[in-house]
Amino acid sequence: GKKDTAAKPKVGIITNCVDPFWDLCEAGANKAAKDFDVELVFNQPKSGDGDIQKPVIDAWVSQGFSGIGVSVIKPKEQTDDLKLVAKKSVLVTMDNDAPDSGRVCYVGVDNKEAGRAVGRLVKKALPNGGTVALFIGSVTSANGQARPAGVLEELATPDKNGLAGRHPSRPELSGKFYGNYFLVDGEPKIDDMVKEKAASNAQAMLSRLDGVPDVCMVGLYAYNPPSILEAVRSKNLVGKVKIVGFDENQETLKAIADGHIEGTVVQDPYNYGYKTVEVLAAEARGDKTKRVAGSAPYQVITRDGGPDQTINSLHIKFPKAGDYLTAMREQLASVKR
Amino acid sequence: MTTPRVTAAAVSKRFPGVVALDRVSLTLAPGEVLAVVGENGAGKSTLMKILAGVYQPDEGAVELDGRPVRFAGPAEATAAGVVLIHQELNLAENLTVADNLFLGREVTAGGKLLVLNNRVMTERAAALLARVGLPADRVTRRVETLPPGEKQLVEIARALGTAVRVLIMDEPTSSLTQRETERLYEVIDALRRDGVSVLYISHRLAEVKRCADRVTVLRDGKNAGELARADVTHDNMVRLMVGRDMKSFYPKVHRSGTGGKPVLSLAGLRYRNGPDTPVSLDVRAGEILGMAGLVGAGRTELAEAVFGVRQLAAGSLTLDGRPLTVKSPADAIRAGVFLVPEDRRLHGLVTAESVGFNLSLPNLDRLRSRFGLHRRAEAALHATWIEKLRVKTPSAAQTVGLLSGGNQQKVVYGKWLARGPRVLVLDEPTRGVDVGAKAEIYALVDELAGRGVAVWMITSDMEELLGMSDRVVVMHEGHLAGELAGAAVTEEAVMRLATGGEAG
Amino acid sequence: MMRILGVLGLLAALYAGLVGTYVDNAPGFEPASRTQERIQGNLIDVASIQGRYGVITLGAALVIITGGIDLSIGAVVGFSAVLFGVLTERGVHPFVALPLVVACGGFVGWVNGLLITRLKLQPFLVTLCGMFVYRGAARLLAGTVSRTATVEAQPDFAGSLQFLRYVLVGKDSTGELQFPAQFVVLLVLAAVVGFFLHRSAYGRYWFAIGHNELAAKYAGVNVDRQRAWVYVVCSALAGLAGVLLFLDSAYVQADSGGQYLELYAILGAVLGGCSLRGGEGTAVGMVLGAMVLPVLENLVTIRGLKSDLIPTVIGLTLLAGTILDEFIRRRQRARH
Amino acid sequence: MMRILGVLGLLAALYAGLVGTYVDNAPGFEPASRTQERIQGNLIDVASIQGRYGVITLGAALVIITGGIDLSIGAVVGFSAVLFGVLTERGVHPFVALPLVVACGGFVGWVNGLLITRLKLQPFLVTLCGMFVYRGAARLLAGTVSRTATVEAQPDFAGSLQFLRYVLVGKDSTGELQFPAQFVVLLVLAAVVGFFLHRSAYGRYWFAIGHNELAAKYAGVNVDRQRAWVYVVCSALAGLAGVLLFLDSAYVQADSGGQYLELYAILGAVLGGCSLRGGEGTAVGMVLGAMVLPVLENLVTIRGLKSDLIPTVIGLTLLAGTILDEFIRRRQRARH
Ligand SMILES: Nc1ncnc2c1ncn2[C@@H]1O[C@H](COP(=O)(O)OP(=O)(O)OP(=O)(O)O)[C@@H](O)[C@H]1O
Ligand SMILES: Nc1ncnc2c1ncn2[C@@H]1O[C@H](COP(=O)(O)OP(=O)(O)OP(=O)(O)O)[C@@H](O)[C@H]1O
Ligand SMILES: O[C@@H]1[C@@H](O)[C@H](O)OC[C@H]1O
Ligand SMILES: [Mg+2]
Ligand SMILES: [Mg+2]
Repeated sequence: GKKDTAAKPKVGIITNCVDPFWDLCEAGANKAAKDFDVELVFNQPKSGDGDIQKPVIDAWVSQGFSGIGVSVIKPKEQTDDLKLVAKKSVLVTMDNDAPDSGRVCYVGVDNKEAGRAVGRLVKKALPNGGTVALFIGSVTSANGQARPAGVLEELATPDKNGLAGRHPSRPELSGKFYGNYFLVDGEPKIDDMVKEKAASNAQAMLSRLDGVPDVCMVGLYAYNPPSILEAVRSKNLVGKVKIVGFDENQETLKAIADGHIEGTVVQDPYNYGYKTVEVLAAEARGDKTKRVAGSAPYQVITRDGGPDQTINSLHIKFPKAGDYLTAMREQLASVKR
Repeated sequence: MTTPRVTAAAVSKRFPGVVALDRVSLTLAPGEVLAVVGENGAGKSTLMKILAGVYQPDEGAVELDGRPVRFAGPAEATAAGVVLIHQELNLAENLTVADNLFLGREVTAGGKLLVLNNRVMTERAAALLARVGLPADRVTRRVETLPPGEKQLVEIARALGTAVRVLIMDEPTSSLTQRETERLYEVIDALRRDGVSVLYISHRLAEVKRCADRVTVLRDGKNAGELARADVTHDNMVRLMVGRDMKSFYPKVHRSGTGGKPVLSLAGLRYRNGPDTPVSLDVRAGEILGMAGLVGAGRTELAEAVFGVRQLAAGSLTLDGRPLTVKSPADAIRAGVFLVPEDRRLHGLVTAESVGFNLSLPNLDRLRSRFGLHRRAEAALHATWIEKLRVKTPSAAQTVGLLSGGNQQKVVYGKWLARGPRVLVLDEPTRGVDVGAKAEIYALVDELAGRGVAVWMITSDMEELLGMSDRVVVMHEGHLAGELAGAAVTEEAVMRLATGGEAG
Repeated sequence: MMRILGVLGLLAALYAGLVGTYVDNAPGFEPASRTQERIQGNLIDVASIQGRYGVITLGAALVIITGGIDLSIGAVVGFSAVLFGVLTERGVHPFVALPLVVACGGFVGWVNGLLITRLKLQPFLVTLCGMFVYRGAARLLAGTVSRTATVEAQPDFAGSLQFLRYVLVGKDSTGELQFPAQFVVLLVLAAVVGFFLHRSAYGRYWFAIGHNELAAKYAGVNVDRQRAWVYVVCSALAGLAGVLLFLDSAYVQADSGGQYLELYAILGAVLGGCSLRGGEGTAVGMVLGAMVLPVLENLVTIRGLKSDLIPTVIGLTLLAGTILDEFIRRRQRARH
Repeated sequence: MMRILGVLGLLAALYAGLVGTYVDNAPGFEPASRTQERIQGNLIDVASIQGRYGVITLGAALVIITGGIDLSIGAVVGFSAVLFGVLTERGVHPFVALPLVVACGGFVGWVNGLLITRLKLQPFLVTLCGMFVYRGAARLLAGTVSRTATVEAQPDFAGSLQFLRYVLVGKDSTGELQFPAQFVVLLVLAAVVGFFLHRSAYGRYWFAIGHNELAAKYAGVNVDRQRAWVYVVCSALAGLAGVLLFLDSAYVQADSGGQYLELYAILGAVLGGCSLRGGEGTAVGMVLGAMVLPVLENLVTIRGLKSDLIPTVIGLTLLAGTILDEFIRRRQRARH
């Protein structure tokens, strides 16, 4: 029999992978679904075939979902497909944008900008320059390209912007210079999102850099900073090797509070979820006022925090790791898994 | 004199640790049936495989119609008209009989696509099957659903379907009963008339006498002699094969012959997916109960049911007067009921493992020690049974699959004798076993029976049945057609019962 | 025959579930014709994916029939998609690149086949190494490829690419899926495979090799050559599937394009009645087997299952299907 | 014996390459003792990973010896790690949780075994479904788990967790890797497995089943029970490996913990001399086989290979090793 579900619009959110990051987002989205009275389906697809998202989105469209939120993986390439979605439903991009897709708005940070913030943390950790290693899951997705690019842009100086060379004190290491910083191997070390590989990558890097002073290891996907820290611990180098991270992994935040990681740049995924559903719910009822403009501000987390700043015309907060962790747990607890 | 069809001149073949053939020669005239006999491991199969291109000789030469040939593989030999029917079945059992008959030489519409012409093949298949006495309805059956004897006939029909000029049959009758064997003789006679040369290997010397124009004997990989048609007698063959005379082929030394109390009793037994007719019979202490029947009469299946391979559907088993529950071979073995299976490579042996491994396998529970297995006791077990059964093997570590058929069979006996049977079920007990080893096995079985072991011997070999049995039961289409004892056990009586006639 | 009943039952149940979900969830005000339209649209989407799965399933199944296995399928799909992208981006005309990529797939299969038949290496191992090698090769070629990148670099190719896309994938120039062309491709290929498997001598060879290699050899079948050929076909089909993936997708990433597809292909083949012991399988079964996973995945999506639940539900359903299949077979066997 | 020579050669080459890299790259001013120290530190890192791989390789190898296959290993590792985390977080003492998780692994194996032996389903299929199911089960239990989360929830357990961590993983309370305890665990388990495989009746049964299941049955071996047991052992070892993973890692993510490990375990078993046709394998070979991939991965990482090159190099090296192995075996066979 047919149900009279006309009253409750259906909306869907699809992410780009499975991750605790997205659990936070799901928590926010669920909250908003309750607040704004919509039926929500939240899908964290397992990565695999090129188009992991499309079949799900198509199915939702065919079911008449009134709005769909997508964490875009490859903006330019996905634009055409997303245009079709935007024609049949309301599209909001989040976490990664596809500006020309016909989406009503984008909820998320600018990954390049956020990468620059990471670069500034590196500079803070090694004010006089040093050796840097980048770790990331993949460099094929948009965020996987934007983040390292941001970091290196921030470190670079006009004369030393990717200048190939050998490590000053360890000539067997080749790499590239960005300002006063030497990037080992000249590229981020990739782990293909296999967490155990992330750990062994970090461990092997430490083994190669054994004895090198002023090292900073940078983890750009959520699981990278904890993996790096674990490796650093296993070599008894905590404090000696600096770590800078990305995203609000609980382990990362705890380690920052303990002073083992310098800091991380976070995106507030809870709000991604909340805001996206809020917009979709409003749109379903013809309300266009909830749309957001521009990209959201990232936040920079360190042990001691700091006053707000305006950077590149974004209002950036600098919370303390402990406070942020507490807030985050409350968000997670607000929704039972 | 005409050119011989086939000549093998001083052919040698060595395997790691074994000289299988040592300068063996042989000639075969057009239209001649030459039997090759010899003990297990004498090198018969190896020689045949060389003739048929499966192996290449290390030394020596092979000629076909006077021209030297060296086949790179069986396909080349077949193309030249030399076809080998292997000792072990080699069928693609997942395909139909027709598919197998034409495998590798399908009738196609021509061209590269090899589109099958099934109509023609079906017709020809039926004709081929008719030649070996198989009904036409077998054409579309999957081979795996056929009993072993029929599979063997399919192999033969397959060979007949080629443009064969030299047909080599390596123990073609080992799983055939007398009726099918007779049929095969007719086929051979027809081939002979058509000028086809036949090489025929058999351990059933009566058969050799029946159909060979000439006999060549191999011993230990060497030529041991040749017998012209007139000289082909049992004793002559045996003397050349084993190098001495052999008396008392079917011993009844240890048995009283009357049989004691029933040891194993089947009462109204039926098994799952078996015939509807229940079977009741007793196997008595100290006797050899022979069981006869045609191919597919259901003897093997009945034995498997008793051994726990097939689930019982009705009736009961009794061992020494006590009810016996058998759900798996392990249960049967625990009770002392052992089976020497019909197909030793499939059911009897782990052929890839060693002689010792196989001898130990059912006896491991007795070789257990606190630290794993009793190595010394195990070695002693191997030594004992290799010696007692005179298994021809370099050592207990030799891979069983590399032994000759007869020696493999002895290993199967060894693993059960080492355990001490209460009831020994023998399904085709001397299949592929040479005369010498047969005699040894018969003596062994006689001795066992003499010690009170109940022996149930299923056999398609009429000589063996008549020679060894104290009592004979005959199966026909799944039920017991009758029982014969004493003087009533004659070839005619057995055949009459086996084919559905009344006991005389 | 009976091997097909189980998978048919499973498919029937899944499709019934799918249609049922639509009907149950249809808003009260919606006319039945609209619901039907939506169901149809969804089924076309599913068929499209089934088509591509089916193409690789055919190849995997042939390999399985001869008693082999190919774990490199997914990597070859990814590699081929990337290769097609790179070639066209660098100016090779799509109509030339397509056969080239398929041939390249065939070459990969030939290497697999040689290693397996000549050096007598274990197929599992060879193709597992292949999985690393071809995945790596794709990465060396490019990070990502896409139609947009190709068209940007070679504006002339836009038309031909769109033509291929329409013919092989069924998408019009806006990217809208008009008809499940990939399923049509599958049906055509399945007919060809079915012809060779069931109507030509080659099929007999493959079945015989799978069940008893020695018997085939003694019957004069050139076992090595036949086995190598089957690997060639399998990888060539994976190559074609790579092109389909490229044409269908917004983009293909070298590090993950086609991931897991070997497992899905093997799964499809086995569900469709191939035995991993070799010697069993039918073309119809392969198509049906390949249809299962996409419709199952679609069903769980349509029902709005929590993503954490999805793997479990999929695993259990497949298992249930397998058990059902086994029971049907036993029934049938007992009856005979 | 000869089966081991190939993998030994491969390992020797890899280790030589590793040491060579360090020596070549040692800065001029560095004393030799320092270089040696660094090499040693790296070898310990590698051994630690080898240990965990080895544990699952043992299980995979036993299954392979009996002619089966287990694709669910990686999912069971992930599931077990998550289960251990969830249990301890909720107040189950680590000393209790450890055997519980291992038992749970064993139970999973028992289910696999039952489905395979009783319902006569194909192991590939059953364990592939299992891969979905157990991965999903982990996700349903929790998103992530970690020692820190457990200790936060159960401060009392800190000491016992640290004890386990030291004994099983070799990390002290600061997290420093003191010795490759996981490798020690592997050696102990390999000794046990080796005892059962080569010195007890069970091993004989497993080999017999792997070579010829029917012959084993006709010799009175309870084939079903033995096969089921082997699956139990395999999954129980995967359970243990899950606990090791938990203790060794910063945190474990339910969706991906242990990913691909089934392939690596099978690879290790096969490199170590197991044949996927069943009936072949040695405990020493399993350990050696499991050592290959970690040292190879370490070597390419240490040499600073471009990430895009790594999969290709790994695949080709493994292939080369396999070919080497095959040649050695042929030589040996010809010599006899
Ligand atoms: N592939 C092989 N590898 C090693 N040894 C072999 C091989 N094939 C045969 N042999 C050995 O060569 C010898 C001759 O074997 P062959 O099979 O020719 O004997 P046969 O006369 O056919 O015996 P049977 O009557 O038992 O069939 C035997 O000792 C056998 O063990
Ligand atoms: N006339 C027949 N045609 C086809 N199949 C038959 C026929 N008779 C019996 N069978 C099959 O053979 C099986 C019984 O064979 P079984 O092996 O038990 O007989 P057997 O008396 O031991 O004969 P064999 O000499 O072949 O071993 C039955 O399951 C049946 O399927
Ligand atoms: O896109 C997400 C990214 O922003 C975050 O860093 O990690 C999880 C990803 O899915
Ligand atoms: Mg022979
Ligand atoms: Mg029989």
